[in-house]
Amino acid sequence: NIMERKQEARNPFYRVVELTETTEDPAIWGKNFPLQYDDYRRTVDQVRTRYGGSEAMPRTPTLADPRSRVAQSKLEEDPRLKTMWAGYAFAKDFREERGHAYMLDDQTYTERQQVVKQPGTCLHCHASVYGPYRKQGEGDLLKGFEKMNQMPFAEARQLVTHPVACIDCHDPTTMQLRVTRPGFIEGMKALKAADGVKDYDVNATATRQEMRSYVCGQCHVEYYFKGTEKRLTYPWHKGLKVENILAYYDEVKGADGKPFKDWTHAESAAPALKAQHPEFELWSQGIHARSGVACADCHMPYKRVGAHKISDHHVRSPLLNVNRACQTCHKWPEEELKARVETIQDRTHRMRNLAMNALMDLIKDIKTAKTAGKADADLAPAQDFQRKAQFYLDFVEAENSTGFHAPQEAVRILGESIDFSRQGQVALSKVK
Amino acid sequence: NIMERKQEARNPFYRVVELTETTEDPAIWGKNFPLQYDDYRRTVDQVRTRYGGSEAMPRTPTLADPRSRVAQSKLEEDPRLKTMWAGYAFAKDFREERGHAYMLDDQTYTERQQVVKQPGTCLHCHASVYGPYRKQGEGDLLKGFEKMNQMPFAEARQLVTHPVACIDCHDPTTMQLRVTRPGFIEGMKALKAADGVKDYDVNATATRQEMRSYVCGQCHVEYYFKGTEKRLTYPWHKGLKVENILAYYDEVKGADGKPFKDWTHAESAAPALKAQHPEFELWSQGIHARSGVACADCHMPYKRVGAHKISDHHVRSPLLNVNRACQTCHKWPEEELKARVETIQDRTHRMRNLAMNALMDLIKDIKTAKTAGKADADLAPAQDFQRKAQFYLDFVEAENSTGFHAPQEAVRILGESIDFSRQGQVALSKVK
Amino acid sequence: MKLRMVNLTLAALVTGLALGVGGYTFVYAKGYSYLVNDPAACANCHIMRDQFDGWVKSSHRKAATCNDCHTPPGLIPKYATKAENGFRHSFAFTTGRYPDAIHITPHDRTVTERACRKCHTDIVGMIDGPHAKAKDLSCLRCHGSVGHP
Ligand code: HEC
Ligand code: HEC
Ligand code: HEC
Ligand code: HEC
Ligand code: HEC
Ligand code: HEC
Ligand code: HEC
Ligand code: HEC
Ligand code: HEC
Ligand code: HEC
Ligand code: HEC
Ligand code: HEC
Ligand code: HEC
Ligand code: HEC
Ligand SMILES: [Ca+2]
Ligand SMILES: [Ca+2]
Repeated sequence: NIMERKQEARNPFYRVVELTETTEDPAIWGKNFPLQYDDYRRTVDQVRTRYGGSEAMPRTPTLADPRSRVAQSKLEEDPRLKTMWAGYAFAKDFREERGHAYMLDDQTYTERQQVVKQPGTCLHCHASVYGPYRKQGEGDLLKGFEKMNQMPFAEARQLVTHPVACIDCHDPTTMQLRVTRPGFIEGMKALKAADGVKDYDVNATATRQEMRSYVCGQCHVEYYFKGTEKRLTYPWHKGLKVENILAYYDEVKGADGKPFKDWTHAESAAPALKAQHPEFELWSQGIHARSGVACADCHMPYKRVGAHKISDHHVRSPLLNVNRACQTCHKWPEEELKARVETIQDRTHRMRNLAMNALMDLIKDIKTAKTAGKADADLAPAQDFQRKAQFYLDFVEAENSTGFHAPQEAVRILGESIDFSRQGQVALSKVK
Repeated sequence: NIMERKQEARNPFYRVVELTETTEDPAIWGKNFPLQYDDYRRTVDQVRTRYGGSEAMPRTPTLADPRSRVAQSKLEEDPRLKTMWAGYAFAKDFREERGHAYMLDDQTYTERQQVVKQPGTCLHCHASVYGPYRKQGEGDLLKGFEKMNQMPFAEARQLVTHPVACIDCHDPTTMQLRVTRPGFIEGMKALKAADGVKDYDVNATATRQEMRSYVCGQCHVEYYFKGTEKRLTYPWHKGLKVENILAYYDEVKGADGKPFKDWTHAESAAPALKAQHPEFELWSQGIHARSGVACADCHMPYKRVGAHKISDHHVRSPLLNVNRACQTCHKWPEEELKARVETIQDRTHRMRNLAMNALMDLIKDIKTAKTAGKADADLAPAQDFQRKAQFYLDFVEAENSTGFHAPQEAVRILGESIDFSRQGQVALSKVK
Repeated sequence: MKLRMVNLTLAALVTGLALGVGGYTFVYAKGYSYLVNDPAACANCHIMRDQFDGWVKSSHRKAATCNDCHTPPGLIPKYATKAENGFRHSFAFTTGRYPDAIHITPHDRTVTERACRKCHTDIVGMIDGPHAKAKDLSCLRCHGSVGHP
């Protein structure tokens, strides 16, 4: 038995099949790397933590939506979200995110799809698009990306088969990590350009350790669809902090020549923005990023399987895996580590609630003023405060670590959100 | 030289003189412990860090105030402080704190003394009072404390000679740490009682590691003078968090039967509170306290002198001593560690400024409403918001680590302060 | 390269002896501890005490001595490193000119990293193996405290 293990160890991987740039199906990759594949498939598990993980809610499958389990609805947990997003698809359906296995289905069947016609761009982060992009672009990734962005979602949806797969993060011949997503490649180029670095090429330049975060940053980021080509764009041209991103949106103009907006708020007519899962951005402001700790260190920690030491491809909440995710670096007991995370999260959650209350008050006041027939020009300052307040609040709300990725920064952002909301109310009160 | 060190190491202390409960003068203790004494005397040094340390400002000595150097004035650095404290002695003179060597002089000569008649209580934290308390109490520490509290400051001042001295932290025969301050002894008793622990006796119960913080917690804490006896009281009866302390002040009544207040704000008539150096309280909410890291670990780190390893009695900003203060636990380069602290402090300082602006706006609005002749009852809610907002803000402003002792908590408190100030404005705007 | 280092360190050692500073320490303070394999020998210098105490309680107590992690394999490099460190540390020890919180030098860090990789070849193969061209992941980033906390 030991003999066998030593054998295994020396030659840990058997190249059973040849993997190429056209091998999309993870099951085939799994023939060479069965341990990683087994874990990869376990992302179907649903376990809840205090603020993360996810809960499996049974539902009756329909023709339109064949899912028999979904994650809990965040809108039901906190109906104030509906007011924040009034008039936008998110007010219709917004759920706790769950494992990678569900990404394609959850996107296809979310009720948000029934409210708005979405472009093919969406698939960039919910499917294994590397193959399809190359195919559509006849070997040119970027061309395929541009082409699929402009298709209607339903059409583009036909071209993809798998949720994120091995090929999206790995080079099939060397197994090295790589970035396959144009959104991230261009986003990093813009970010580095702001720092004076020209023509940054992430795949050529990034270190292995950086790559252990960048492969996640391909999707776990704030984004918008630029122009009529619906080009997926990461708004990092001025930096990764919330104020840099807002400044960017204020600067780029929408079709109406005014600062870019995602939608017009249904109750207040404010030119609103929606923030989405800025995990990469918030993490970059935290002490772990500063200490060189990558996403994969916590979400895909090493584990022993027999004589093998592999990266846990069961990507999930580290709180379900504290021993491997945290305890190599932090020698505190598991319960203590959990309590530390929860202390941080409780504080963030408290502030998020205060910021949410402040925003509700502002929206109500604008609505009242509007009903009372105040002039648009008089409402404008308050509406701009709402835009800011809710983008800041959403930046933490939509970020999925409940503040853990950068505890002080998260609460700083929420504090500023409160200031914006309340200042909006004050501005309005000074209108005669 | 090595010979000497091996010798030293074997017999570290020479008992040159006998130390007893009546040996007050640190110079005498210094005969037995010259290394500690040498460092102790270096607390006269004044070096500035970005937010801490202190700067030596020359001044012309006068008869009334013979100091030839003082620390920089915080009121001049930020005149908004004068508005926050309008009508209170702090608006007259408030300076950056400096080394222990100055504590007695700075208290004696602060211009705050010219504005208000202070009680002897003040000396509890600015002088070596252990001897004087016992003397006045004829051997009974508590009696002496009670007696000196009720004297006028000038009278009590005659009874003390030294700033904090060896005897205030050490047992003269065993050199063990001990708490000599009734304020802390009673404060801890109240705090533990809230947790269901009866008759907690800090000197009998605390561990050595706890003592390495408690000796500092004797003075670096929020306090008030209770009742006509001017009994020094640490407001920990409901816990150490800012909301617990505010709840305590709201509950205890002043002479007028209303919630306790330090003074009535000169511009707004709000029943205001002043927070003072809650280092111990804020630290207790941070990750370092949670990890068992004591004040002395950072502010009196071990240092080598020859073969001896001694505690650095030159108590000061750890940023002036990063190698010993931080690098035992954190293997980052010195510049990186400083940058980490400053990132935390910059964020705190930014939020402090936003909170300060919000408070200024509220005070102005209340003033305007008062001038406009609004009824007292209409002003009351806004005044209560001011009380809260400014206590929260001051809790971080008066705390001397600029947020470092508990980064997320500090910013959380400031965020809530902003909410209070702005809500006060809104409340006022709804008054017809 | 390696030979040059040996020469340099030997030269330094000789100079040190000539000055009588390092040499004195080397004998009296048991600087020759560097030349033996017993961890207790390292602890002859009291400033090595913390590491020694930590090592005694560590997972590696039964697996590796100080030298296993802190000197490169092979006789010549091993003694070159020992001589170099021995001289530098003796000198530092005697003059007292070293920081209170001691830090491993960048060079010695790579020596240690290589030591991990040597004993744990199997695992290294799994961690670095399939990533043919990728740079190494630093073991110490996650396991910095295995020898002594
Ligand atoms: C130091 C460890 C650490 C690092 C590094 C880290 N995370 Fe996390 N992450 C956590 C913790 C802890 C949570 C909270 C989990 C919970 O609440 O159950 C979390 C939550 C999440 C969640 C939500 C998970 C859930 O269960 O709902 C996502 C998504 C996520 N992180 C992505 C990332 C990405 C992307 C990166 C890198 C840009 C990253 N994380 C870096 C520790 C880390
Ligand atoms: C830049 C990458 C990216 C793009 C583009 C993107 N998503 Fe997502 N999506 C994510 C990530 C990461 C998550 C998981 C984190 C979360 O839910 O906050 C997610 C989660 C979801 C979920 C599950 C949670 C929920 O919100 O109910 C749905 C549904 C979803 N996306 C739909 C869409 C739709 C529809 C589009 C196109 C309009 C889209 N996504 C475009 C990255 C993206
Ligand atoms: C191709 C896009 C993409 C990439 C690349 C990606 N993710 Fe995700 N991730 C998603 C989407 C979409 C979801 C939400 C799926 C859903 O709710 O249906 C998600 C969900 C998660 C969750 C939530 C699991 C839960 O139980 O709540 C975690 C944690 C996570 N991702 C971490 C990572 C990490 C770490 C990496 C990199 C190693 C990574 N992701 C790479 C798109 C991506
Ligand atoms: C990103 C963090 C990380 C890095 C880098 C890392 N390891 Fe590990 N290592 C771990 C974790 C986590 C475990 C525990 C796995 C488990 O218990 O399932 C582990 C386990 C081990 C084990 C013990 C396996 C057993 O028998 O239980 C050894 C030996 C080891 N690592 C050696 C190394 C070496 C050598 C390197 C450098 C080449 C290295 N590690 C790099 C995180 C890391
Ligand atoms: C979301 C990104 C992502 C996906 C999808 C992904 N991996 Fe990985 N994989 C990683 C990361 C991150 C590492 C760690 C690489 C490193 O340390 O440089 C890794 C490492 C590996 C390794 C090297 C050994 C180890 O375990 O560390 C193998 C083999 C591997 N993955 C196989 C697969 C297979 C097979 C699939 C599909 C079933 C897959 N991966 C899907 C991110 C991913
Ligand atoms: C690869 C190493 C590594 C891993 C893995 C890691 N951490 Fe950390 N953690 C650090 C470093 C480095 C710091 C910064 C403090 C320092 O320098 O010691 C830190 C700081 C912290 C802090 C204090 C920061 C604060 O804001 O209060 C907490 C709490 C923490 N980590 C929890 C966790 C948890 C929980 C996990 C697992 C989900 C985890 N860490 C995983 C290295 C790591
Ligand atoms: C983990 C290290 C650490 C611990 C523990 C710690 N402090 Fe500090 N303290 C700092 C740092 C860093 C600063 C910021 C110094 C600066 O800005 O120059 C600071 C600032 C201070 C200051 C202001 C110093 C100045 O230079 O103006 C005081 C007073 C103080 N701390 C007292 C305490 C007390 C009392 C405790 C225990 C209740 C404590 N500290 C615990 C690190 C620590
Ligand atoms: C509970 C302990 C305590 C009491 C009682 C106390 N002080 Fe202090 N005092 C401190 C500490 C600790 C500092 C240093 C921290 C700071 O300045 O925030 C300080 C600093 C000062 C300073 C220098 C900084 C400044 O504010 O200009 C003056 C002056 C001062 N105190 C005056 C007084 C006076 C007058 C009284 C009585 C009304 C008094 N103190 C009562 C603990 C106390
Ligand atoms: C008897 C009361 C008392 C005790 C006990 C005490 N302090 Fe102080 N501390 C003060 C006062 C008062 C000042 C301000 C002196 C001034 O500004 O004149 C001060 C100032 C400081 C400063 C600021 C130095 C600077 O350069 O700005 C630090 C740091 C500090 N104390 C830390 C500590 C630590 C750590 C302990 C415990 C080991 C401690 N103190 C114990 C009363 C005390
Ligand atoms: C503000 C509190 C404070 C004052 C004042 C103070 N000490 Fe200390 N002293 C400490 C602390 C904290 C320690 C560490 C004790 C421990 O770890 O148990 C210490 C330790 C010592 C030790 C033990 C050896 C060492 O250095 O760790 C000696 C001896 C000592 N002090 C002498 C003195 C002398 C002499 C004076 C007066 C000149 C003095 N102390 C004033 C707080 C103080
Ligand atoms: C006796 C040990 C010890 C000392 C001394 C110490 N720390 Fe820490 N520090 C810790 C621990 C433990 C953590 C929590 C993270 C962990 O568990 O690794 C931490 C966390 C931190 C963090 C991350 C927390 C955050 O809020 O981002 C920073 C930054 C930090 N320390 C800086 C410092 C600085 C600067 C000093 C010196 C003034 C210092 N530390 C002194 C043990 C220490
Ligand atoms: C002659 C006294 C002495 C002996 C014996 C001693 N050391 Fe040291 N050691 C020192 C001193 C002094 C330093 C600090 C040098 C500095 O930081 O400049 C040090 C630093 C170190 C360092 C960190 C700095 C570096 O150069 O990387 C390592 C590693 C180390 N010693 C290992 C050992 C080992 C292994 C042994 C036993 C084989 C040992 N030491 C025996 C005095 C000694
Ligand atoms: C299993 C490997 C291992 C063993 C055995 C080991 N060390 Fe180390 N040592 C390390 C590593 C790794 C570091 C670097 C720690 C870091 O940078 O975080 C280190 C650092 C040091 C340092 C510098 C201090 C520091 O934290 O940077 C000294 C001194 C030292 N070791 C002495 C010793 C002595 C003496 C022994 C035997 C009693 C010993 N070591 C045994 C791995 C080991
Ligand atoms: C002389 C050979 C040798 C050297 C050098 C060595 N190890 Fe080990 N290591 C072992 C052996 C043997 C074990 C198994 C010990 C056991 O199970 O008790 C082990 C166990 C481990 C473990 C699992 C136990 C734990 O503490 O988590 C880790 C991780 C590890 N080594 C990492 C390292 C790293 C990192 C280094 C370099 C700093 C290193 N080793 C240097 C022989 C060595
Ligand atoms: Ca989730
Ligand atoms: Ca100061």
